[in-house]
Amino acid sequence: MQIDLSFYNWNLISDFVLKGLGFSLMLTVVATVGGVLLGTVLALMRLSGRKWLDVPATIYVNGMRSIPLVMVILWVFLLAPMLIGRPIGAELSAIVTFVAFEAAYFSEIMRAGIQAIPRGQIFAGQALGMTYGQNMRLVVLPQAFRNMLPVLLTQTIILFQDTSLVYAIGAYDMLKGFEVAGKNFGRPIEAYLAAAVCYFIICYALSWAVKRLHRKIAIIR
Amino acid sequence: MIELKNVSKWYGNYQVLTDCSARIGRGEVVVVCGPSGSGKSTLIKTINALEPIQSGEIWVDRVPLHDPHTNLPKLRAHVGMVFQHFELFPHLSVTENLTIAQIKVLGRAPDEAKQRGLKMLDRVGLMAHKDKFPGQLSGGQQQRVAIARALSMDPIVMLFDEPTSALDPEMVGEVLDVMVGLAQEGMTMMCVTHEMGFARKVASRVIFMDVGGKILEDCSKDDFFNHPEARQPRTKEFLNKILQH
Amino acid sequence: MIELKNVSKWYGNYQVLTDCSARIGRGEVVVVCGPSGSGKSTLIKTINALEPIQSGEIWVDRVPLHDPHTNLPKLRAHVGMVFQHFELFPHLSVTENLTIAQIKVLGRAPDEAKQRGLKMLDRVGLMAHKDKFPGQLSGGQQQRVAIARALSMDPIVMLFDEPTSALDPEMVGEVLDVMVGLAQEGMTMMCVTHEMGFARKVASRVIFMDVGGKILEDCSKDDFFNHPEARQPRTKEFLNKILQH
Amino acid sequence: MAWDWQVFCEDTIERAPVQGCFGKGGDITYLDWMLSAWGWTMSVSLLALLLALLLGTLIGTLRTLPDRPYIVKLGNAWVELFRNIPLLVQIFLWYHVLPTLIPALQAVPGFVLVVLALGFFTSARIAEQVRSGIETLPRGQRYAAMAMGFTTFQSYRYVLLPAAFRIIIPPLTSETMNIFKNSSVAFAVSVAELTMFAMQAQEETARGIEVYLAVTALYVLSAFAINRIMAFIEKRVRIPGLQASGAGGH
Amino acid sequence: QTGDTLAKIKSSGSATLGVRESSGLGYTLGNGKYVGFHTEMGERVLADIQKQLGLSKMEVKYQPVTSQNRIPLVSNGTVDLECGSTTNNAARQKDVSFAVTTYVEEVRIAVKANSGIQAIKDLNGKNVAVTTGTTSVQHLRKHERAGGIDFKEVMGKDHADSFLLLETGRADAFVMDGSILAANISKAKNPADFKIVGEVISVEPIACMLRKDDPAFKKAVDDSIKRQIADGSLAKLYDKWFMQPVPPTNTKIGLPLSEATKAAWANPNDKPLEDYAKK
Ligand SMILES: Nc1ncnc2c1ncn2[C@@H]1O[C@H](COP(=O)(O)OP(=O)(O)OP(=O)(O)O)[C@@H](O)[C@H]1O
Ligand SMILES: Nc1ncnc2c1ncn2[C@@H]1O[C@H](COP(=O)(O)OP(=O)(O)OP(=O)(O)O)[C@@H](O)[C@H]1O
Ligand SMILES: [Mg+2]
Ligand SMILES: [Mg+2]
Repeated sequence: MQIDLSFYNWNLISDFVLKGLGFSLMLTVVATVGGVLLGTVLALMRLSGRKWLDVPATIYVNGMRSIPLVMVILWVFLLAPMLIGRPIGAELSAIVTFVAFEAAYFSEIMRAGIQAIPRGQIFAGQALGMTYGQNMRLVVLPQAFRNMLPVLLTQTIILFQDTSLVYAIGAYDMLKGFEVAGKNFGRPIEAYLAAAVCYFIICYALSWAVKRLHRKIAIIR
Repeated sequence: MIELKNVSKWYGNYQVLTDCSARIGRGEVVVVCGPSGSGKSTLIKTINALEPIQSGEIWVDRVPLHDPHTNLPKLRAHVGMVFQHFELFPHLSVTENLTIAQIKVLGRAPDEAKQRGLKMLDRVGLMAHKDKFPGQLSGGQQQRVAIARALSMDPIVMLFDEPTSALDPEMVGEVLDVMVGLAQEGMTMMCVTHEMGFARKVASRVIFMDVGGKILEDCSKDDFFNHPEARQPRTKEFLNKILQH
Repeated sequence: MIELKNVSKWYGNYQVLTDCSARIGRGEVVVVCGPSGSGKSTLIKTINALEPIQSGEIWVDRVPLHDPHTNLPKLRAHVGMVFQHFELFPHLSVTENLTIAQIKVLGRAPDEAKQRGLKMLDRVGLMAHKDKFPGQLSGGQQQRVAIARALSMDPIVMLFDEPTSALDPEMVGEVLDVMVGLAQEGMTMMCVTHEMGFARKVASRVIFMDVGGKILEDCSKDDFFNHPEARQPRTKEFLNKILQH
Repeated sequence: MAWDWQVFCEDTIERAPVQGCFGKGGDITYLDWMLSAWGWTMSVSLLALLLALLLGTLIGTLRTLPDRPYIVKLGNAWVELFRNIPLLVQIFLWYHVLPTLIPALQAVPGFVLVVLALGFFTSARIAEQVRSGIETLPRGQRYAAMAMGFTTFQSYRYVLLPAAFRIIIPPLTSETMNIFKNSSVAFAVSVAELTMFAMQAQEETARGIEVYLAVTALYVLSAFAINRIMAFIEKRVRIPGLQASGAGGH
Repeated sequence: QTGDTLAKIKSSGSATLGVRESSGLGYTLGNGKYVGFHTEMGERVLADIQKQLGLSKMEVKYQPVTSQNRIPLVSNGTVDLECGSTTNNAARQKDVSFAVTTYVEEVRIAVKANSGIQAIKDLNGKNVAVTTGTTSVQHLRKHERAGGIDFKEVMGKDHADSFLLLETGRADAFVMDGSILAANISKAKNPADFKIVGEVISVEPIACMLRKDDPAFKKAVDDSIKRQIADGSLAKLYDKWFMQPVPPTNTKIGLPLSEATKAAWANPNDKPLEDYAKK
């Protein structure tokens, strides 16, 4: 089978892929920021040592982590309208789902990061008279966040790849762009090859940037 | 200044402090020593309320720590503490380490905080390193910054937990020198250390603890070093071991 | 037994060993000291070929380490090495730590290995702990197991890299006692340490290194301690600092 | 919306209710079908897991070899290649594109391809974990092993890998749970696993909620089982006197 | 959920049309443009409704749907009218309503031109591609049992995947709606390599889908479709999308209007699939 090179042209990108890429990137950014924030809260709940905070957070995190993302996407999409009494669009639904889902993963990362901070650091903050909130905000979280940055960003790259699962509720991401073009032009193989190359370039560039960034902002030890 | 009355503490079923009582008056320098695991670190942490106690009473500067209504952060702000592993904040520069708690906890203006912090830094002889990060300093230098950090909060008492035991032998001296200086200026100090040279030089009293968190000895420096016949057997054995090499 | 000739080593552009030469004869006990970062650990590692060198020559028991055809694992099996942080294998019990290399490297039968290992364990006084895991032992006990582990391989020479500097002061003694015993029995030893008491007691020679990996002094114990006037200024300064407290 | 769990007892041809819910004589009910789909999910996942563990360990180990820059580069390339392309795209490449380059692959059933694709994809992640597990071990452990006379292979076999694996059990657990979830891509290559069942059955029966609920429950059950098994392993191999998290450092 | 779609459209001044991104009856040209026989018909229906409501301006929002989400989307109110390629069957009628049938799909077999397969009976022992999440699988199963033939189902993730299975030889036949088969063949690199053969395996009424229990809206939709049938514009639309070159590739699908569709137009109705099977 030969490859139909005429399939690769600017129209493919401009008409089909760009819109999807935009959505994928938007979803990735929003879900990362939202997920890290919510995940940090969950992590703090799990580390609080108070059962009434710890148990719900643990159930939430482990529950989310044992359901395939595509199922979560469907569930939010199907159930959210029943709960709030009116339909929510696929895009909004996808955003809510991704933030809620990724928070579970980010919370595990942040939890590991917080736990890796030597206890002495927490004592030191306390000994200087800091309250719990000040200690977290000024001492623990900045360090945990920096130490975990590579892992957080690796998760973000996975997240970027996972945005393709919004196909289940008809939202339009980058992979969908390639797929639709492939179908409507009858050139699926060409489309998937292009998708593989695009994803590889974007993800590889991201992980390269992560390494650079980390070297730059890593805590000097 | 500091008073402990029948303090006991358990980790689960394991008792780390047993009925500890002691008084430290203004301007006294008390050295705490004893074998590993005897609860020295725990004792000093309870004085700063970093570890809760299950029974007994502790007053610092006449404030009762065991009272749930005490504003602990406020009290701790004026109790300086120096840890074995320095515990500088690695993500902040030396100057930031010195000022952050002054600004956020004491509510000082940044300029004022900086001025005070740098004065203390100068005092420990590290002015040249004010813009470095902790990771760029040697252990001895880090520990001196940690002392400056505690001092810049205007502490009424300083607690030290084995401040030299994580240091290279060559750097022990520079930290001890700073501590001797503090003691001679009349700072109230409580210091967990095995540096008997330091104890001999500046201690007013020596407390010896044994495993199980019992205070076996609480006597003057002179009694401790010069009257072994009046000491408990366990104390003598310990002193022998650490003075032997 | 050991001979170094003009050994130099770089990490990237940074030279950690500069033109080091030394000889250690059978039965000699050589103590290496010097400030932090002077390359003491590196030097001792190159003698076991754990770190490659970029120039110079090293012989151990007449085997040239710098020769690419040398079977390094075979040689290392008979060079005992004890590290600052013990480096017992945490997932293996004490007995397994003692026997695994005997069985897998020397090819001894498990029974024979066990017998030999336990004999060494007994020698360091820890027979009662043979079924524990390293994490369940105190630092001093772990370090003695590490010595027993090295001894059970029937080493022709023992290398020590600051074997007591990670230990609680009370436990330093028990490890040093074992080492003194070994030295007195005639074991060839090379030992990085700042325990000057140990050096005074058993060293035949003292090597002093300075930053940059240069050997500044290589002289008899007597010259080192009792003739400061013949020493380099840097050596004197160092000795002053670590003997001061 | 009313529940209608009866659908699981209907046969898949006429949608007639079947007594006892399990089909007889060649007929199958939706329940039969779902259980067999679960079986496929399990088979794909477990085989892929096995492959991923073997390959991941090998490649992760190779990436930590001292003084072997080319092998390390090769290992890095493997990891970058397999983790930077979405699994769904990889599976498509295995199924449709590679066979046009290597005709022999044409005859390979989808099941094998999905095990390969999922296994390779996951091996990249496991390799990353194995590498970081080995690298968090104190450097002295490697020296100690070498100083005992172990060869490089023996050092890894007896010292570094056993210790590293204990450290990385938690992330490995996550990855194992991920394999089960990721196995849903198998539906793209005609393996009749749970996700395919869900999509097909909800289409045929129009009882989407019930079908998705049942399938989600099975996924959760599988993940939970894996979680428990790994927790059991973690407990079994726990080193006395050492917390797992503290194994790393001095 | 609002029970009254017409009121909702009137008050919001917009209507949401559910469309397909790649099927025989509706697809996208990218950039938010949706076209195809059924899509365009849906637009005309909405235009009629706009007239009926007397709205000077009405915005038509397009919501792409998939097999998995179209029913929830319609029943939860995201989509007002779905004109894709949805089969009207009894099971779905529990959740949604259907407008009158606009097209009768005939399920056929696509094969390689040189394969020698002519009818269902030739499929014995062959690999047959079908698409996950479609009803053709069920029909095939019934025939398998009734005719005593034995073949292997190979499930494609979507129609393009299933066709690729046929193209690459992993499957010997692709059983699917005739319009989809024809569209895929027309876009293949060598359309002449494939042909559609065999008896009609089943017929499926395709209709626009709307929310249940909204008779006023259903009537408005039905009236519009009946008007389009009556004045011949639907037939012209069919000709435009199936007999003339169509974008994006400008190839002809070439699928003449079937007798079954003609019959449905002659007598507009919303009977489900099951009623067709009885005949
Ligand atoms: N968080 C904890 N949970 C349980 N046990 C603890 C905890 N912290 C300390 N311990 C135990 O309490 C005892 C006293 O500990 P502490 O750190 O006060 O001893 P120490 O005298 O400072 O010893 P060292 O000289 O080793 O610092 C030890 O046996 C220790 O194992
Ligand atoms: N792997 C490495 N890469 C780069 N530099 C290194 C490495 N290992 C050691 N060094 C550097 O080499 C120098 C000598 O290190 P070495 O550990 O031999 O010193 P040392 O005399 O044993 O010091 P210490 O008393 O702190 O153990 C130090 O400056 C150190 O930073
Ligand atoms: Mg302590
Ligand atoms: Mg060293």
